[in-house]
Amino acid sequence: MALDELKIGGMGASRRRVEDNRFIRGKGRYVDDVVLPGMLHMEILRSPVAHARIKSIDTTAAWEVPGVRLVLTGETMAARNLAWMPTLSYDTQAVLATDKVRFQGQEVAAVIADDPYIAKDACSRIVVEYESLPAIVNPVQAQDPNAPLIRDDKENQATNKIFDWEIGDKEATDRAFAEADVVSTVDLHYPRSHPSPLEPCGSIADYDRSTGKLTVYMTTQAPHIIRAAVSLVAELPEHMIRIISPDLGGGFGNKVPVYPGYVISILASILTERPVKWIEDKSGNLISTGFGRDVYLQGQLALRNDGKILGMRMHTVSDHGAFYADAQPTKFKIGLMHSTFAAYDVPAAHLTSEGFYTNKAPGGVAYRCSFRVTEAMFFQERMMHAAANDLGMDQAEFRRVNLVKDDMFPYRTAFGFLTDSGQYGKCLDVALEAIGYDTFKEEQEEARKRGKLLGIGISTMTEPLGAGNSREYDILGIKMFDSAELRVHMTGKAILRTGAKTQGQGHETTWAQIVAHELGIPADDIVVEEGDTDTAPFGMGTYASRSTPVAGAAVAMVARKIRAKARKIAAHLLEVSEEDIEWELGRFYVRGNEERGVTIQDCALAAYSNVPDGLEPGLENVAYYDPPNLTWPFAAYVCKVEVDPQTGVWDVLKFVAVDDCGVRINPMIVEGQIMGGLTEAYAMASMQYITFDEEGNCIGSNYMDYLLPTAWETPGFELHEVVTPCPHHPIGAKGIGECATVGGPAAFVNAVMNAIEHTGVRNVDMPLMPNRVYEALQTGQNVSGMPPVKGD
Amino acid sequence: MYPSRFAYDAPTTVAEAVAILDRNGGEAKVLAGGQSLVPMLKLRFASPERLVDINNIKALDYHRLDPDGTLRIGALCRHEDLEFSEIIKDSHPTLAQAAALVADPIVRTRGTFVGSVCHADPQGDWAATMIALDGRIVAQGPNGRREIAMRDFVSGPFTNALAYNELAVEAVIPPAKGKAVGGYLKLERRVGDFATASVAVALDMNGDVVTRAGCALAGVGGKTIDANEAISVLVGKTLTAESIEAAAEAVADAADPRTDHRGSADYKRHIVKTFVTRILSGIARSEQKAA
Amino acid sequence: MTSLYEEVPAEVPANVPTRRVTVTVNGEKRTVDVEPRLLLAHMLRQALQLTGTHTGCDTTNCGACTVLFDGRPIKSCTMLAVQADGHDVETVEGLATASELHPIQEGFKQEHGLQCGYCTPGMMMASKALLERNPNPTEDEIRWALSGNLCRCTGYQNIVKSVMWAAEKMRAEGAE
Amino acid sequence: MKLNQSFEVPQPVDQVWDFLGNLPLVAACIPGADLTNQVGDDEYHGDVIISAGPVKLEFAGQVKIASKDDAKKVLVLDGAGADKKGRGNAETQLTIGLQPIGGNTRVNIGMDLQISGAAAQYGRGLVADVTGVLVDQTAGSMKLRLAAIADGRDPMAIDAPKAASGIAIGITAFFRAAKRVFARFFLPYTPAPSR
Repeated sequence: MALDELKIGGMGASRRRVEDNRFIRGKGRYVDDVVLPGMLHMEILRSPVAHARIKSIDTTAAWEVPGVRLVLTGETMAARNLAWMPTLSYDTQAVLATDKVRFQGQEVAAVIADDPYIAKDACSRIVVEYESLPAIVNPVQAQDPNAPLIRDDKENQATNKIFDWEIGDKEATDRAFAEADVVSTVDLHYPRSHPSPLEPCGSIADYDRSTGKLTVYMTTQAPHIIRAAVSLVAELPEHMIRIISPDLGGGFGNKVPVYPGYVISILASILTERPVKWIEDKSGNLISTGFGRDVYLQGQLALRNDGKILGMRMHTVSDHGAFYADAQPTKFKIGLMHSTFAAYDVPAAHLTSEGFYTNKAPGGVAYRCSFRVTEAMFFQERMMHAAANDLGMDQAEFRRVNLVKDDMFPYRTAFGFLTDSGQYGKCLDVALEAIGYDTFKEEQEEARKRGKLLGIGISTMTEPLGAGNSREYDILGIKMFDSAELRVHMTGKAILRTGAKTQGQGHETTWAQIVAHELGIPADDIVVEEGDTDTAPFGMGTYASRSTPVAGAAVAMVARKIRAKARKIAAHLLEVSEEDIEWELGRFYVRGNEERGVTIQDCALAAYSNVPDGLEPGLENVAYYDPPNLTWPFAAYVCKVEVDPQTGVWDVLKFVAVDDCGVRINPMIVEGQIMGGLTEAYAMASMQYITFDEEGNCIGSNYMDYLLPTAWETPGFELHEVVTPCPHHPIGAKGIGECATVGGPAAFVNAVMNAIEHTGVRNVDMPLMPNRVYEALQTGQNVSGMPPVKGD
Repeated sequence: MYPSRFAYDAPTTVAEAVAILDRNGGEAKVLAGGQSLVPMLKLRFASPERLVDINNIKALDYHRLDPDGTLRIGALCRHEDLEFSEIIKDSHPTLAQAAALVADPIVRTRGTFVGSVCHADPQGDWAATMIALDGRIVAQGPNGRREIAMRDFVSGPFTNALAYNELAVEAVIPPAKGKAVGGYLKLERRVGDFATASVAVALDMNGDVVTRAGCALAGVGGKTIDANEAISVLVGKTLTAESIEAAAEAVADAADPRTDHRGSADYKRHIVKTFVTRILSGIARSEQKAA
Repeated sequence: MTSLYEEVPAEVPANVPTRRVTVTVNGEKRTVDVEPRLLLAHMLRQALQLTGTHTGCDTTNCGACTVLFDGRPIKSCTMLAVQADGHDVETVEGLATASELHPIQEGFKQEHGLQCGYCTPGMMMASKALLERNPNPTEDEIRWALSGNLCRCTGYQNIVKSVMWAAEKMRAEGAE
Repeated sequence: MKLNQSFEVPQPVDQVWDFLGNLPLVAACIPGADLTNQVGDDEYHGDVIISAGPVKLEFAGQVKIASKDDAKKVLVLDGAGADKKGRGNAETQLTIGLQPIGGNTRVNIGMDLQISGAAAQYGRGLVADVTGVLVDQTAGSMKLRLAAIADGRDPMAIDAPKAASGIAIGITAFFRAAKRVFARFFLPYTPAPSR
């Protein structure tokens, strides 16, 4: 008489979300909703220019505004050694500018006042004299020998280059190209984009001199990392810092880095001894916080006439802005870019990377992906598309030939990753079947006759999710494990805490389902809590789709520890030896006598009331999970579009997504993640980018110019599933939150290109805005969003 | 984003409003729907000393047809009122089509027709339709009313012909000579985007002959482009492939676009030509059906 | 927003005129002294502590601050608090009764129409206005009506389903 | 952002060149420009008000003669300023070249304008649109004023560019600048009737 797992909201149940109960009532609690007694408000004055020396800052008039309590400049910060802070990539970033401003929107001064209106008034009264310097707005300019040195603050920084990095086997790759029948080439730019959660960043710092305790409410996806960073920057002892990350209005990677505003609000609270709230406006968010992408992707495939890939070469040139501030595993300078082509059987590969400083906002964050995997997979699928065309081979067939086969797992990629499992071919077939791939070519021909341009695009992806095993992955030296703490109360109800931090993924719902699956405690009896460093066990936070692969695994492991102890208690209650105890969902019973059993709830009560001798009371535990490997979900996305030849406007006729993310804890939530991800993929392919003019003005500093798709443009998506359980994850799950953002863009782009490549055009850079598509159609020439970049 | 300080009046009559404007010698700005002005206040591009909120002048909340077919749109008529208006649905196709394309649905519940005409945004929709329809703006000043022909009303980017002490109280659209046909097309990258290019066409037809032709463009010049003269090549003609081609060419020449991240000047000019052709061909088709 | 319990700046500038406005919010008369420049969204959030209304952008694009003003949806960050004097405002907090949720709220939960929850109040208020005008909307009509509200998480597909769900339930209730 | 304007005037090159030699007068031709004080030879502090509809930007800065080629008759002015409310910075190089055409003169004005800050970010091309009008008006204003000088009319009678023409300029600012200019510049030609 085991419990029905679906009835108790266990694994596989599309359980409605518990967090919704507050959100739909307008009772969510985001940072800006928090009000503390005596709270002051902070506004930041930002640089209007992209590159300039600061000649003087006059704050006199600002101090005179009634209601102003404090005005801070770089000088004030410098006096306390806070003018600069370390970034998550071993660089430094200005908190408030002292010597120069290095990008438009950089923090120059801050005003703390009774209300934000007054603070804003005072900001506009601060007079800053700038001596303007030439602005560097792309890596080409950055490499110019006569280019001004952006980071003249750093010792041994003679140029604007941040790093040179390479991985792979150059010799083997060169040999492969020597043997190739055909060599295919692409030259792409993945434009600068911004994760742009609707809620901007903000913080409320509350320093209590009497206790020496600093409490900070903060929009952060990684509270514990922030606590460590704050402890380093502010030189406060870690146990005196409490970071609380309440409800987050989306994150998508934007809320991982440490931002100057956080640090300034902390100092402001220390100086005023009052809580200080800083809530960034949308422009501040778009022009100063972590953007994504902005990298040139150049590559070649060595091909045999029969379609077999022999080798792959890739070169990336990335624009990191004025400070190298995007978080990534220490070992890898350009994130996990070398996960490219992990889905295909490629014998030899070589990747070289260059990173540059420019007069743009710092970033290159993992925007809804696992450290640059979006760029890696976009390159992979645009490369595959070009190669198939160069071979004169069918797009699907070319992929089938080269996809890693089911019997090849675990598969070691040319760059050394070990992909764990998958049914790549099956996923592709399901997608092609659903979109009607077989009949498309006739459809396309027939439409051409009527002057209509149809196109179809295929994209497959796999992504190294769940960074990661501590041998390889750390940030600032902190290993990338994660944690869970479970406390089962006397009545069998429980509270679960993890080191992750939900931003809409629904942890409060799904974590409870994992516990229900492991212990048979109904999900509704388990409350989940995250984001408070004083109560949550140490964890690395939520980004790079690591929650389910790492924290989710920790949840399963801690539940198993609890079950192990409960088994001892059960044996005691049933007066048999532990070896004679059997487990079924929610219940222990005596082997051979199913009637004689006790529920997990009985054991919980006994844990506090009737413990066997020698066993410590209570039913609580903590688990730290260090994943043996990354999880490797797979997806096949196929898109069908129609392009209007007169205007270049394109519409999605159908989009099919087949995702294999292993075992699905909550199918409803998994599908929600996929649809959300596909929408961001569509956004990047169609309209969402941030560009700069030659003076370094950010064109895209607000939602009038930085375009996010609405319900009207966004196409519908048809979802299918394939399930290959993850062999090394305790519940067989893989990450899913980002797959669609990672693999989606190439499907849209390949489809549009397929519709217009009869003109001879090979590439149009994203976003595929009507004017670019039209120009390509007219000229048959490639349309690049950015200037050319030097090759290998 | 927080506006800087301003004084605020909410008069209930036009006379009061005009008196306040007059008293403040150009330092007061009129607040109607506020869907352009309030964002500018928040960004602090605009920091007027005083706002004169006309939303309490209930007498201005109307749009109606005179017996002779003249359409009158009061200064408090919201975009949405026109979007769902039974009055203009058939009689004014150009307006009806534009109504649904202004900004986004939530903005349309608040923003006003006359307000956006006065705002004279080079990328604005309504000013273009008004020029194409040869409309007039009724301005009330301290010394009474005057009517300003739309072609003289938009005098530059975000600039109109109103004196500082004048309030635009009504937009007037003259009745069609014969049957009114027309259309409005806008290339926007997503709902709520400002027009990359948009085209307003309004024709009066006598049978299958064009008796009056009006056209104006948004997004393709330093101000709303008056293309009435260009499209007048259609007057006295029927809508044929040839006449449509000629008109589209002429209108495209009237455009004065600038190359920017929305597209090259040539592209925008091409879009204008394409849209004019599409609107006119659409009219031709439906006229044939009708006949 | 002066109150007996709130400190005012030491020197209040003489030129700061505040106005007393009385607004009926979710059926309850609320009176506040505001500066003319105070945005309606800020009055709701700060003075009235109705923090369900969010502000997501500066430029009247995102719609997170959508509330019903005399029954019509408006972006409360693009309206002055003084303009609400004597008018009716309905916010997300007014949707549910003590005993039960509004069908739109149920719909969003049932069809997973939200993730981070930040755009949700605005989405629901815009949906309410739609369903009051059009009790039986098509998918396209819903997408069109919600095109003034941005969502970054859900991809809209489930939001459309949520509104469909609510429409059906409201029609059924109406039929009873 | 580069903007060009060219027009012909019925005056000989030298006379026009003299005109250009006087910065305040040239400035007086720029709508909304007001030279507040002279800080050195050919260097002035001044304001420029650019306003369109509800938008009003007030730039304060310096303008000076960068180069003056009497032989080639090319004058280059450098201006730089910042909006008084921190909404943007502007740098501009104004190149005015003269070529004789018979007894007449062709005046070629080239303006290279660099705007940064919010003004450029949110501008949506507003700045470009407005500046286009501004350059046209400067040219027109210059033309009128040259004509006035030539036939000794009272240039004060010349209207400032009208608000209706795209830019609502600081009329008073204009006249203040003009007065100073005429006091110094016109006396040699013809006694200012007003005095």
